[in-house]
Amino acid sequence: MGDPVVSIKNLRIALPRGAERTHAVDGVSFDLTAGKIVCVVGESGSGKSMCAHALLGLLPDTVKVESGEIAFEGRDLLSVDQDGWRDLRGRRIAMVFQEPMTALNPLMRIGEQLMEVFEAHDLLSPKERRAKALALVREVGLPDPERIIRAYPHQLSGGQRQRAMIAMALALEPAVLVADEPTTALDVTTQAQILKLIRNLQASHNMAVMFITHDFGVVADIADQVVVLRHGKVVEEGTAEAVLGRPQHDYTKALLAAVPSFDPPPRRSREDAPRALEVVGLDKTYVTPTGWFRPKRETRAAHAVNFAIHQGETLGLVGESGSGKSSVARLVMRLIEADRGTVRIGDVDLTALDGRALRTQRHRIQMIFQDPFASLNPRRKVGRIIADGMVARGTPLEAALKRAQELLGLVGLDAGAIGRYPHEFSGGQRQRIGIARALALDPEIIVADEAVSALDVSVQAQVLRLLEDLKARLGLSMLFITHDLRVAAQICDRIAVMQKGEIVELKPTAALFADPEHAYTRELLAAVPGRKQEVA
Amino acid sequence: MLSFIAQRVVKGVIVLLAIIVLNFFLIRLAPGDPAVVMAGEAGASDQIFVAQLREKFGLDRPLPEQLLIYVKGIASLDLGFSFRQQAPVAKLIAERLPATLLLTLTAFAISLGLGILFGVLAARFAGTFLDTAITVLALIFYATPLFWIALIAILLFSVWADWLPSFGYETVGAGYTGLRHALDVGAHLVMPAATLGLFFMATYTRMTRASMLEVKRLDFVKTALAKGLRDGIILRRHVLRNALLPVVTLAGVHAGTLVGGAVLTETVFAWPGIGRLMYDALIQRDYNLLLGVFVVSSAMVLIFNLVTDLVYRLVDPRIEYAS
Amino acid sequence: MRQFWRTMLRSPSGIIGLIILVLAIVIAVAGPFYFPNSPWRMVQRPFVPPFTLAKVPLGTDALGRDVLAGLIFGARVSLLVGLVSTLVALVVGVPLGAIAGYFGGRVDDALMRFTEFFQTIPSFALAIVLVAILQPSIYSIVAAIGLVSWPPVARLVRGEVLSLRTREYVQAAVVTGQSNAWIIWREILPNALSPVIVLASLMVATAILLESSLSFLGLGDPNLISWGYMVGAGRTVIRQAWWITVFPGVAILLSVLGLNLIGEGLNDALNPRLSREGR
Amino acid sequence: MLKRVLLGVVVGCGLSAAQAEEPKTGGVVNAVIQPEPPGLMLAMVQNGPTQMVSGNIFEGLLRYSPKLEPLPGLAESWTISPDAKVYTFKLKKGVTWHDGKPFTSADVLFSIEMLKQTHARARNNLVMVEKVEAPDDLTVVFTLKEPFGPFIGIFEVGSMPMVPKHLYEGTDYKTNPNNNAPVGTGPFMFKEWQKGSFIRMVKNPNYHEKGKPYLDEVYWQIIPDAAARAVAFETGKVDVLPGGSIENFDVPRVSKLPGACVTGAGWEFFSPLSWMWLNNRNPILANKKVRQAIMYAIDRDFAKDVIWNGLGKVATGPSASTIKFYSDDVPKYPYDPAKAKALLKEAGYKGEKIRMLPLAYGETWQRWGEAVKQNLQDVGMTIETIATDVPGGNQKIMEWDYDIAFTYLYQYGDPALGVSRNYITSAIAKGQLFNNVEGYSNPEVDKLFAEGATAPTDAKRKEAYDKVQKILAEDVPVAWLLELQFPTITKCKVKSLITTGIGVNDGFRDAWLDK
Repeated sequence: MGDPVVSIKNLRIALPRGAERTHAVDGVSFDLTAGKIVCVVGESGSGKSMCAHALLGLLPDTVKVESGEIAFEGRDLLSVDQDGWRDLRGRRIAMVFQEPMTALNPLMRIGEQLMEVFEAHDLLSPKERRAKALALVREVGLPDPERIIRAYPHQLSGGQRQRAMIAMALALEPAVLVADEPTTALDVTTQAQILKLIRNLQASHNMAVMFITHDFGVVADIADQVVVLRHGKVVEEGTAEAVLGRPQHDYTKALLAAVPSFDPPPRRSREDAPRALEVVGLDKTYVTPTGWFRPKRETRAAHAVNFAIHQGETLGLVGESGSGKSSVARLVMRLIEADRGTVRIGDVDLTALDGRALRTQRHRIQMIFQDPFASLNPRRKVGRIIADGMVARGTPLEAALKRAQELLGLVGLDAGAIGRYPHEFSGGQRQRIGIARALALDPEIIVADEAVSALDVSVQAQVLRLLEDLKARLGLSMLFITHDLRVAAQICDRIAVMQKGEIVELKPTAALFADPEHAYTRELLAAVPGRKQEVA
Repeated sequence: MLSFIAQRVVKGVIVLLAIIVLNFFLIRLAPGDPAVVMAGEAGASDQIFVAQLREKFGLDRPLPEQLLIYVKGIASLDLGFSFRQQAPVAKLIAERLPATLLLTLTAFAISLGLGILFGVLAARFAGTFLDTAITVLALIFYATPLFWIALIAILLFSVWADWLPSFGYETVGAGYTGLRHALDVGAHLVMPAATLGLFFMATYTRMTRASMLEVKRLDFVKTALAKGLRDGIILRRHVLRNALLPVVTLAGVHAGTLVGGAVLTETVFAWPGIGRLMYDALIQRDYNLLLGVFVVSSAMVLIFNLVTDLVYRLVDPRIEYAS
Repeated sequence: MRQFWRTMLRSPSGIIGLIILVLAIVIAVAGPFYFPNSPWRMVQRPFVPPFTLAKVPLGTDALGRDVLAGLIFGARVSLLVGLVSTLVALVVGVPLGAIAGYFGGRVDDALMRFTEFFQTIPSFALAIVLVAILQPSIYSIVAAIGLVSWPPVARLVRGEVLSLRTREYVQAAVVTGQSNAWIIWREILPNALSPVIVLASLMVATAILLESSLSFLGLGDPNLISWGYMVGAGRTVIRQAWWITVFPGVAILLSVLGLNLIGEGLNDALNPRLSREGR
Repeated sequence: MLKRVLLGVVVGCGLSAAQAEEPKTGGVVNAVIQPEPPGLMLAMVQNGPTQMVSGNIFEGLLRYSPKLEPLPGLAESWTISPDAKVYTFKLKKGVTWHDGKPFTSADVLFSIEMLKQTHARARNNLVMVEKVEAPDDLTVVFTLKEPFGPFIGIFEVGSMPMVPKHLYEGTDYKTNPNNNAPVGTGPFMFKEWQKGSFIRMVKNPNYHEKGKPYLDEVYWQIIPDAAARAVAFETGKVDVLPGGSIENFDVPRVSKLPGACVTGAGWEFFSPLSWMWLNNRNPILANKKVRQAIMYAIDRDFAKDVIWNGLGKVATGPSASTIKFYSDDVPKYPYDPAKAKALLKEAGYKGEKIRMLPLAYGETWQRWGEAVKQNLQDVGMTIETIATDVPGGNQKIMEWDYDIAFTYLYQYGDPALGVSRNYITSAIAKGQLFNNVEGYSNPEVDKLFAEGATAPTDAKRKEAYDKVQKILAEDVPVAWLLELQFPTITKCKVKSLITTGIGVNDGFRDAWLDK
């Protein structure tokens, strides 16, 4: 290993008064080396982003570096002034952000934003800048470079935008690339491509890369070195093999253990049980009017979707964003109206009902939502949130609140929680409240829409366990929607793969993983990060 | 784009028709009619006289028939006849519209230009004395009644200092031509335009400042910083352009309402615009004229809204020509 | 709630605004007890300059009426008109916006056309016409101001509802079998309230300005003294007796300023995300 | 030099022989006109501003001195038959319209016919006329049905303007293009009207009085705001503020400005008298005691001194002191709140609500309404002010939907023209704005007014009018307020502006500018 390009020593960054803890980063030290990727891993709030921002002098005004040192090419970055930073940024140290949509100026063409990098450092003539921009666009593998540099960000897909961001970061061949969760917002297949791109570019340009992520799968795919952060402190550091294969610290071990295994556990077939939910021929097309004299824009969210869920069974619905899986969940819930098709619960045709009749049947199928922050009304107390549905069905409030307390116990929360507001709970706790709300109406079927996607991996594991447990105890059936094949492998009896509004493959989980038939299924499976070197 | 404009125009026409119908009946709800007014002024008012006037004005016909006649006229771009002023409404409005447009557009340009400038300064130097000064001043202008500013301005600049003329559109009878005339009109324009513009300037200042500070926090500004761009460029190219989008929207709404909202300014400064024409027409129950002013100023609002939307679309590539 | 007050009281503009508003309210409510006489009463010779007679500390107007008494009684009218007309605008705008935003589609289309229609007519002109038609009185003024100022409320509420409608907790309410009315009332509106409150505080300010402009044009309620009326009545003698115009003018300025400051304070307190770096 | 002497001779022959100064020719005068007139065709539009501007473009057969004696106008002489039924006018020779066509008796006959259709007051004035004839081009003979004392007073330009027959005969009067560029015989010709800004008139070089007018041009500036008008005068942008152009509160200040001259003259013909209609149909106001109480309750001296800045005079009864047959021998009503209270008590008034309609003519009238309201409240009456604009107020009065309403009316020099119409029973009719709106009816009064109008001699007329004034003052059918005075403020360099009883309305004929 050569000399470090960047050397962080004993970095302490103070948070403003009133924050959860006094220091965002407390005594962090690690090195970046040319040609190596260092993954900084940690759950949300671990201080990993602060480290990244400190490396570019982009810390918010409210936080202060208290002590420590960041050495880069012999200079202490912490004492660099504004002009010094301006010179370094983009030219020597570059950064790629998490959200490629918001990280690009929506009002400027991609080309302009690319050429700006040269302009910032007074390099090249405008004509050369354009040629260079084209070359860069080509290098990051974007199709039709001439079109791309004239395009606005919103005209590109998420992956394309991230490639453009990477092109921007590479423009001046920086010594260091800081990538702050660059693939978190992307689909798995896209993520796989971007990871590969970063890996390749880093090798060909011999860059030092600091890669921030919370996903151990990604770490397994890309890291040379790993730094594990927790509450602003380094708990473990070492080569990728060492940390992933022989974790020393308990925290690292716990984190790794929480990553769902890619091997589906054996499951009993439930195909002979009666059907709890049956979906036949669901169609849904969104039509966006575009004006008088042009064709309407149509988006097919669901096309001839058929499936059935047997009692006690969990059916997984997997696919990438835009595949229509969430639309199907909402169609099944009658949150949106289908163009065609029926949804049957037991012997009731839900699609034929309306108004009051529909409302009286709704309790039979309940939903758990994705975002633990958005799924609870911030202005209602937890007790009321759980009890509201029962009250709507005619249960007296007293009784409903009593039941709410029981349910809170059932999902592992303190019964006293009924008097508190959602913001007093953590993400995982809120998700439990959401589950309690769903259970309050004694449903037969639960639809879980990305119910664990927003949670940190350790919490994710707990919630998944809870779901599995409740399902078994209450004899529920479940439609489980997820983009994460690892999660699906752990919880689903059968999996339906969706692409562009259609189910392309539906099989028992083990069979699907072992023998994917459809090309798209194979692509999905191949893209799952960390698959090649399955973590412990 | 053409389809977009066509669509908007058709919608605008429908809105205008609705405005005509509503106002037609609304105005006639007011007690008294032009005959009553003129009878009062003539100093004699037996029933024959009033009846004659009503017949002359067509007020003796049933309301729906009157409406029909009016709408038919509008269809052939005829805004009707002002019996009160004995002239076609279109002519009366055409005489006044340029003055109003001159006043409002100048006020608009001043307020937008200075408002954005001050807003940018305040945002650029957020937290400094300059920021505080601009913010406080903007707040005060925002809170001061317009007519009050006008009164004080006349006192200060016309009466005491004698720098600026206090009323009118030009020096009557001076017979200036060419540049002299333009300068003369300009001198007359200063106070009314400034008075009218102050409130809006304050609004734009506040809005630009707030919007800039908000945009400043967005990710793409961080990207720009990470590229090593100079602050000036970041401010101009990335922050300002994005921050101006809501200002453009608001300005579009204002530009239209300015036309009809200049009543006070035009009254205090004797500016011969349609705001005053409207007020006079109202006081005299000059139905056709009042309706005409409403139609024209509403049309202005629609036109300005359309222009704003077009500008917006020009500035913001994300918006397509959808309805 | 405590958090709200803490933020509100931490922002200097909010404090100043609150002080001004509370002062104005105290004056409006308690003032008449100290001035049992009608503000229309001619108590002294006309045009007594301010600070010369202890009995009429702010001087007298063209008819010898006490300017201070006028200010105090005017506070009632101005504040009342401001508050009630804002309430009218909210009563019209909030349900319209909520219904348009919640049901969407054709309902939304129709209601928004209706709103646009009101926004197309220049609002001050419409207010003038409405007051003239209904004949000036406190009721017609409140109605007119309310009627011309609801469209922004409707648009704001619609926008909020439109985004809240897709929130997961609203969908949760749907799937647990709640009725539409219940969902709008319990789940959506409480969460759409903050921006509406901020807007409302600014609307009160605008309404006070509007009332004063109408009064200035002679379209005020002749039985009630208001600040705008005082400025309008005093403007012809502004050269001889500046105080008749200046004091009520300052009163308008201060209360509008106060309300704006409160609006800013509220904005800081209710939308903390936006304001943190603002100063 | 010679020219000046000649001019002096001409002027000397004319009206102003007594004038010490010698008029100078040339110059431009800026006057204020408020509000902007709706039109300038005097035969079609008769509101105050129109009369003021167009009185210099059009002319009538006669003019009237400040004492309301007839003066030659387009008629250079006139005779009245002994039975007071035939009036013969000799028209001036060599008078031409602004377009060069001669003015003849045919124009007079046509004008009378046209005015009967378009000019309500002229029509009323001409009711007594049996026929009008033109024996030759320069003679016009009016024959009356019976003697009508005030007849000689109806020929002023505003009351009976002469209209060019050749331009109006056979046309639709209301859309005649000449309405927008009126053609008269007067000293000034209409030149240009920029709506909302100014009206410009220029010297008529062929005016029939040689040497006049002296001024080259007159601009009538349109400035809608009273304060702005005062500022305009102050900053020298206008030279003439006709009566009512600025608020009364501002009159003392503006009058004292250097170079400002003030006169109350020029309103004698109109003699505006203000009063409050008291709706006699209202059960409370039907009681004479209540009406008298109102008279005692109102502090009219305060109104005069404070609201009208000392201008005008407290009215004693239905006639202004400036018109013919005015009598001072009537019951008086000094400010006496105690007496008012006593009267109200006697009348059994218990605080029932009375609605009051002020006049929507600007600040002064608004203030006056406020002061009167306070006066009435002070004696225990409950008053609610009804706010409305001019048309709304007119409508309410026309429909008798009011209790108390302010007004002021011109008296046109003679009780038979401007006074009797407000009190006689035959003038009660719904749908009219003036005349007997209060609904007062007294056969005695009717009889006396009839006598006054038709009695052959002035002495007989005076006798009748003395009596009727006494009765009315006792009955208080309406509450008289003040004889109004609208001072005309000019720059002192504008000379001889007001020479007749109709003031600025035909004033620029004689005016000149001292440079």
